[in-house]
Amino acid sequence: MLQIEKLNQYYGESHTLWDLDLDVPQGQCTCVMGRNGVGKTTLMKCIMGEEKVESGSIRFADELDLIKQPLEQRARLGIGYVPQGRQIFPLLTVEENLRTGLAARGDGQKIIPERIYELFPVLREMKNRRGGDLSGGQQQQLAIGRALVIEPRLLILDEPGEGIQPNIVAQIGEVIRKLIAEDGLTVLLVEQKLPFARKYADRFAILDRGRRMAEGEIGELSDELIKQYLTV
Amino acid sequence: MWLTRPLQERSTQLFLGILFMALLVVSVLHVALPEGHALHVSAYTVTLLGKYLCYALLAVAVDLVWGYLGILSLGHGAFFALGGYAMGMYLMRQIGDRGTYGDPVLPDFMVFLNWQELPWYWYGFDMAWFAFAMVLLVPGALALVFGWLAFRSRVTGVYLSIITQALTFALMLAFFRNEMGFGGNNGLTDFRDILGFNLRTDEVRLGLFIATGIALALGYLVCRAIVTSKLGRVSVACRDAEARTRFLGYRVERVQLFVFVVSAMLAGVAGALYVPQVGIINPSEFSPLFSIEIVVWVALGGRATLYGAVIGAILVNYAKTVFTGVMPDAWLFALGALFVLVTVFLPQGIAGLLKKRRKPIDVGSGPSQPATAAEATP
Amino acid sequence: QEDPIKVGILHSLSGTMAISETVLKDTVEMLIEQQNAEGGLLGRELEAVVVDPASNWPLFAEKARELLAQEKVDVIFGNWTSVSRKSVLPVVEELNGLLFYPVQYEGEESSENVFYTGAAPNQQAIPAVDYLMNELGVERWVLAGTDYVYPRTTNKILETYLKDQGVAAEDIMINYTPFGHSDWQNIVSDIKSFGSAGKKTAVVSTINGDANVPFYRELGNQGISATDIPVVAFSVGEQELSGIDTGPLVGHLAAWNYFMSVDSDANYDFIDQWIEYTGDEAAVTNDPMEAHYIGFNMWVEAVQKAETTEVDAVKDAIIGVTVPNLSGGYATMMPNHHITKPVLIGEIQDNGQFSIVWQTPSTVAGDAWSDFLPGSRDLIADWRAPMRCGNFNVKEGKCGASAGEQAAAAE
Amino acid sequence: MSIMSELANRDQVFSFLTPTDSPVDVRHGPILYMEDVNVSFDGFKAINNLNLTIDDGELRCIIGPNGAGKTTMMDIITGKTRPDTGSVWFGSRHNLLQMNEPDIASLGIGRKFQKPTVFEALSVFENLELAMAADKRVFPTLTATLKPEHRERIDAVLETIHLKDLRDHPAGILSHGQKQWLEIGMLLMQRPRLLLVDEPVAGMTEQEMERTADLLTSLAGKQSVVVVEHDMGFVRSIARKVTVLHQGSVLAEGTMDQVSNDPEVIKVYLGEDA
Amino acid sequence: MSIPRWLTVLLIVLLTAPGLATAQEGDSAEALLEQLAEASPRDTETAIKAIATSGHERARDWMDAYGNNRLSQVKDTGQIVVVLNNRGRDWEVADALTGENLGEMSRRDLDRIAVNNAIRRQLEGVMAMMDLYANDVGVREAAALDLMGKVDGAIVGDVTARIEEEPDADIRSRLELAVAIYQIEEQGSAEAISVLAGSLHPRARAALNNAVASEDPALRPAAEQALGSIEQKLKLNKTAETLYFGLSLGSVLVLAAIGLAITFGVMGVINMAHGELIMLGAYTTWGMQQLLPGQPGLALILSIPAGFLVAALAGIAIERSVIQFLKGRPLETLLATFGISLILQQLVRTVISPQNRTVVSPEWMSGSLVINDALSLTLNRMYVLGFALVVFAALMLIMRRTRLGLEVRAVTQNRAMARSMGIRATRVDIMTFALGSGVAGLAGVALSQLTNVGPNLGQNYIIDSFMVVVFGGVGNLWGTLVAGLTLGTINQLLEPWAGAVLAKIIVLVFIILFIQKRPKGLFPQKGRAAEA
Ligand SMILES: Nc1ncnc2c1ncn2[C@@H]1O[C@H](COP(=O)(O)OP(=O)(O)OP(=O)(O)O)[C@@H](O)[C@H]1O
Ligand SMILES: Nc1ncnc2c1ncn2[C@@H]1O[C@H](COP(=O)(O)OP(=O)(O)OP(=O)(O)O)[C@@H](O)[C@H]1O
Ligand SMILES: [Mg+2]
Ligand SMILES: [Mg+2]
Repeated sequence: MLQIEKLNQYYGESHTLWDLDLDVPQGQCTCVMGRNGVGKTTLMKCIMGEEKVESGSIRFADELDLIKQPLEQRARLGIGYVPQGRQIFPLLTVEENLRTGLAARGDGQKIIPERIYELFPVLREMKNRRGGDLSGGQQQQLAIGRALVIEPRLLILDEPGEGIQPNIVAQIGEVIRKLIAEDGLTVLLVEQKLPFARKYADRFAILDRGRRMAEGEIGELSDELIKQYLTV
Repeated sequence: MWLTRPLQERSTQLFLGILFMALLVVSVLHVALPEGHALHVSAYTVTLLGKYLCYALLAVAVDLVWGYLGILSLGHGAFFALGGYAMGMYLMRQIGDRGTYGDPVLPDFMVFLNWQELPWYWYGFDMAWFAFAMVLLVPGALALVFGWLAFRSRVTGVYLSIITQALTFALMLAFFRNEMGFGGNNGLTDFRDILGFNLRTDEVRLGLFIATGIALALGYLVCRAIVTSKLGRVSVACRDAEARTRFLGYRVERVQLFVFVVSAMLAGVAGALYVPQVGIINPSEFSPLFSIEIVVWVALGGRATLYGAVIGAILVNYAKTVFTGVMPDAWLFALGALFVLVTVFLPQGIAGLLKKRRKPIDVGSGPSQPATAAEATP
Repeated sequence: QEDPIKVGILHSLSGTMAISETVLKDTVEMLIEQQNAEGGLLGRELEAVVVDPASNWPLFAEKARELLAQEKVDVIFGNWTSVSRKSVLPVVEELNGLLFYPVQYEGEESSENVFYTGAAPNQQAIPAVDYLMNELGVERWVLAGTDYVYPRTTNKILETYLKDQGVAAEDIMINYTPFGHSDWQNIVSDIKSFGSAGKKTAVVSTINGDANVPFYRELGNQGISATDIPVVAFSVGEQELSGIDTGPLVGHLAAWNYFMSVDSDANYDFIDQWIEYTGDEAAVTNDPMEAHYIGFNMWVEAVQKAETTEVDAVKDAIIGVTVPNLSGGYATMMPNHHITKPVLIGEIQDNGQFSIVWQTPSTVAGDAWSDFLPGSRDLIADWRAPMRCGNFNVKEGKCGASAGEQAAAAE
Repeated sequence: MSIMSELANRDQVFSFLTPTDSPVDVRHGPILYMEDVNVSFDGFKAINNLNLTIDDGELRCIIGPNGAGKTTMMDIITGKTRPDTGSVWFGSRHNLLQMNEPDIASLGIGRKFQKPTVFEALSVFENLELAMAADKRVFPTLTATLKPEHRERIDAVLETIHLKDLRDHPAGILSHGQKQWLEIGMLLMQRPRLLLVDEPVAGMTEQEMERTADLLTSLAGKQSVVVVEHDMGFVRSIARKVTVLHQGSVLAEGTMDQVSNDPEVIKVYLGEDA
Repeated sequence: MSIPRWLTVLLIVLLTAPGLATAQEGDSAEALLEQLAEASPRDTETAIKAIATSGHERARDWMDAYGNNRLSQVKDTGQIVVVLNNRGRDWEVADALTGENLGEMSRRDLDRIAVNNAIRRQLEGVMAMMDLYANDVGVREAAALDLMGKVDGAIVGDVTARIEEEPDADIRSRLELAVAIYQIEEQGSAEAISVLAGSLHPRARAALNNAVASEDPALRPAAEQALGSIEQKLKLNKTAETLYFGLSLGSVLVLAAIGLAITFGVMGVINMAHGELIMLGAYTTWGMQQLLPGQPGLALILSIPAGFLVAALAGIAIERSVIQFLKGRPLETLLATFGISLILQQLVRTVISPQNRTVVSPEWMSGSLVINDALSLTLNRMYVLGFALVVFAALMLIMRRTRLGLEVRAVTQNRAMARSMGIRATRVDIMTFALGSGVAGLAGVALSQLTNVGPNLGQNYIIDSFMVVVFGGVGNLWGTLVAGLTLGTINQLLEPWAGAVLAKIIVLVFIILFIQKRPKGLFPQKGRAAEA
């Protein structure tokens, strides 16, 4: 679904991603792991087009080179993004936040798919509240819901469990699996929490200082790797 | 001593060095060379430079509150003008009985409009020390009261900008009123002496120019001392995340008030030095558009750098002088284009050109980054 | 070829005053062009030095200094507002320049270096009031003005004058508005009710510049016509009217010393030249332009008389110089540096012109010091030797301090 | 504000060296005491008759579903939000409801925000410097100088939070996790009597979590700590007493085991398989 | 119009006039005009009446031409001509006697036959008298109104006679009033006072005032009483009037600010060129009127879409050329747009002219809606008020009901995220800025009917606009509406007792103090995000 080759990225002078390769197969959940500040979020931003890429290619659905696509287009191609830090629109109501996703759908749908509310009932409850007033966890749910509104083919989740109560975290995991199973969704997940990753991801990739150090089926995630790349 | 601390900085040394060199060169070229010599600096130029330096000081004052405290004051012209009026009143009283009507106490415009006696607020302005104190105190007091009201109620952002604008606008209308006793639209003019020296001599002009240079140096030093102190960092913190700063235990409103008052006083000094050099003070200095223009100088020079403000003020005003002479019909095009081009192509102003491109991200534009204070909560 | 004679032009080309002042710049340039076509002056070319003080008062002083000290011009034609003149005054006096000031003003000034070719209050306001009183039988007066020195002074003078004429205090209403005032609803409504007291009422307007359009519009819309309550304005001329839909204004009055509609050959010639110069068939002329026309010709004549452009010589030579004005008569430079002018009252017509309904039988000499202000009643100005004083107090028999000093400085 | 008073105050400039001397009176029991607090936003009751006491030196974990009112509770304590009714006391002497944020902060209540908030334009070092306990009035701040011992302290904290390399970089460029650490660092610099820590380990790896846990436990005893966190592993590793909030009031309170076996808590918060 | 009837009436009128003898002397039309041309001010009255009674078919035309200053005499030949077009140096004239078009004639060769206010008054009186016999009720009513205070001994008889014949009750009572005024003022009739009681017409009040002042014991008490009741009514009307003034000033503020409420309030661009966009709208109106001479109304209506378009296009140009490069640097937009405003102003000065331009008000916008004699609402302001409300409603709809409204808010709140959601931020920016600018253009179209159309137009409104937007609460369109109307009303309420200058100052101080109370304006953005 998504193939990244030799990706290099700079923040000004500082080289953040180095010749990075990553393969996200269709219909699976790939989990990107790594310590703080290794460049996970940066990688996601590169895929979404929020950060400029120096060199390399990002191919989506086998043919398209995403780098050439304008930022807005990527959502329209079917990439949903749940960024780190939630990034909801603070002064829009919950419903309006969700409605922003409708723009990217090709089908001219005008109302929020009922499914979103079923997944996150709290969003229905708080439909008319400003997004910024929600509690942190509620915002996180909103962010996920919003990404699902566009009915993406690829869903990018940057630490989705952060700040969410345990039962809902589990629920999110279930949702991911369900979407993968039912809709053939592809998921690219950034997660630090091992149990969650182990439980819901199919594959993993480990980053360190902007380089991909390991990749494989989730079962292959060994303690050795963890010790080497995920502990301080 | 905290005031002298910036003297150890290279940038401050450089700035002061250049400033004093410039003062020296101009003075020497003015005094030593005969008129007509190619390098002679005429009295006209000296006064012109003096005016630029006043504006530079004003710009530094604005940069202090805007660049470091994040208060976009659209009313600094008011403090400038008040300082100017304080000075103007002193100069007016210095005229004594040499006015057209020969009244020993009342300035001409009062005789003219049948005032019987000097209004109480004119008392004391015949004494230099009093007037000079007022130059600092009047703008300072206004800033204190106004700032106290505004900061205490946590008025921020554009709301603060607009009420500063309302302030200067209201003052402008008030000073336009002839009943106010400040000469209405005509303002105060026809000055003669300052501290007993004849204002209309080249020596005094040079003296004023040098005094302005020194004031600028001192003002710069004070601002520099503030911004390099811990208080300066607190100011930046207030600018970027006011609420967060409070949670660290800083009384944001007092920090703001202090810096604002200092800035207002500097603006007052600038105004006071401006008036004897240009020879008139009138309510148009209160005009909101003038205050906006000051901000434009600062932005053009480079915000949050202080020296950028100086460069911006001098450059814009120099450009104005040149353009109004060279292309009187089209100078506004040139000036407007200058503003547009600098903003688009030099995001950090002219100072941005000078700064080494060391820091990878833009640190001087705190509040403009979306993800700062606005989401201090969940 | 000798160096050209430099003529400085100090009129705002941008900012709020550009509306009024740009045409004056063009006028002087046109006059210079004509003079050059006639062979220049003293055999030398005239050269215009134009600067833009941008409606900024300190900038006026700076630019004046630039003209005198840097450009070394021989004469300056410039300024419109009083404050700009006040700003420039110390500079011209210090650097001993010559300034021709073409606009009607509040008086109370006479500088050795300034020649006031516009009207003093006694050349505009008082005759206008006389007309209203005598010809239209006006008994109740609204003095409406913009809040600055010219209207203040003029109204002060008028108030004294009217009271001297036996008008009761309650029959005078004075009203001031800020510059550029655009919402006249309340004031017009007040005028309307003030005018319904039964006595013939008129408005004497010293409203300045842009504020006039909304004022007249409001008058029209609230149904005040010139036959009910006429407005006589001192700052509304052809130039201003060219920006107004004059339909509803027909019949309102203005007092000037010149109207474009003046029926004289000199005037028609001047209009022809002006239209040719601007290339605009619809271009209009107005009173300050005539003032520059007179001032320029007086200066030329004085230079020729003195055979030099040297300031002191010209200053002496120009007093008494008489040149034709555009209304078929002559203007003479008086010793107080003001000139003689006829006073004309015109009614606004639908074509943006004035039809002259009244005029003084002869010209009136400008008064530097008003007879109706207590402080200046006893002052006169006379710049001829040996008096050379701008504010001679006839009662005390001595010259005011400032002028004495100036005279001393000039030596 | 004259020079005189500035001079007169000089002796207080460095009073930060003794922050524990802050006049908080804990002789009569708890350091924080909240009673019958109610807050509503546009009719929505976010805090509903909340009663909570924190003892001096205690480390308390607070958990609860999203939107239970945990952050709002901290907002109330720190003066950011004014409750509609109720009382909040710090020690037995200070009524927090009558104070504003800086007063409360200088009393010795420090806070880490749920969403990390640092001064983006300032360097990491400067962020810590500003947080450092000191006389925070205007003139002392203006004249303050950084003594070597302060530098050392800051460096020590930098070490603790692993940001030594980024010492002079603007905080704006830090990654999310790094900002979390910086906030913790700022809290350490403040040396408050009471630390309010909102979701400290969000976005941290397991190992970092452990370190954070160590850090917090080491503080307990000297300082009181209130931690809000959703990561049960983390909570379990530090928890002595846990309070569960739900819909603005206390649902359960007790040891971790008691709480996590409470069926009600499982239902609204933990989920069946936790 | 039944000519013989009014002619007889006029003849009767003129029999009482002193100038009858002279009128009969020169009966030829030429002589009549000659008489007018030569008449000294004192004799013009006679000359006019002579013309009026001459029965000449062109008499009415002459009087019209005379009143409008269009009657001239050729200097050389003494021929009397009617000036058809009096603009420029050469005037198109027609022979007054024959109506034959004589082509253009230099102004130099013409001698104007002077008219002044006094003469015009007489003309009006005579013409009003004629109009009283018109068939059209409107004309008669206007004539009756015109006669108020103009009835004199010469015509009082006819007016009284006319009252009997007049079918319309309103007109009848007007004429009665006019006669009563005459009776009070000229004859000291106390009975007539009762007719005036309750009338709000200024002339009636003037008559009563004079009666009070006359100290005539027969008149005074009655007059005082009548006046008292009138004053009472007047006060009420005065309040209503002031309120209207306030709303109308408020609507101007709203109009000027509403575009800014979009570009600044919603998009966050500190648009200092907003005033100049208003100016462009005003100049578009002027341009339209130049394109469609003689049809000011049509031109004005067409200016509404045109003004919107011109300003919107200018807005797009500004957005594309400058503002798009300043994303995330809102404060810098201040600097750039300040530069743009300077350029636009000077552009107008050089390309068009530094002078103000004339924008004509169409017939239907001039004058006022008369509620009663003391209260009339000026039409142009009424239209502007209505227009402001319509524009506001339309904007509200766009921002609430269309995607654009949602998307622009999303984009301004978090641009990167909005784009990640597939919102075409660039397009949204362009459209929003165009919308805001276009609305500014609409404001310009409206303002052209109230004030100067000149290069400084924008400058006069920019400060007020920012005040209104901020006072209302940035980002809230309702706030802008309420703020504009409130500030306008406060200003007008203060003005009568504080004066225009002080009222403005007080309003500014009020804004400053109000912001202390509500630091986020009238309708603040609420919630956690806005508080921080
Ligand atoms: N705008 C920026 N400018 C410069 N450097 C940046 C910027 N944003 C991030 N960085 C740096 O790039 C590196 C990678 O950051 P990134 O946010 O991708 O980390 P991460 O892997 O997502 O970490 P975390 O787990 O903490 O979220 C960090 O060292 C950070 O300091
Ligand atoms: N200003 C506000 N306006 C309206 N509702 C608000 C406001 N502030 C908080 N709320 C609501 O109050 C409730 C409590 O919010 P709070 O942030 O305290 O929850 P929390 O316990 O911290 O949740 P989380 O664990 O998700 O951070 C939430 O439902 C939130 O939507
Ligand atoms: Mg990250
Ligand atoms: Mg929370």
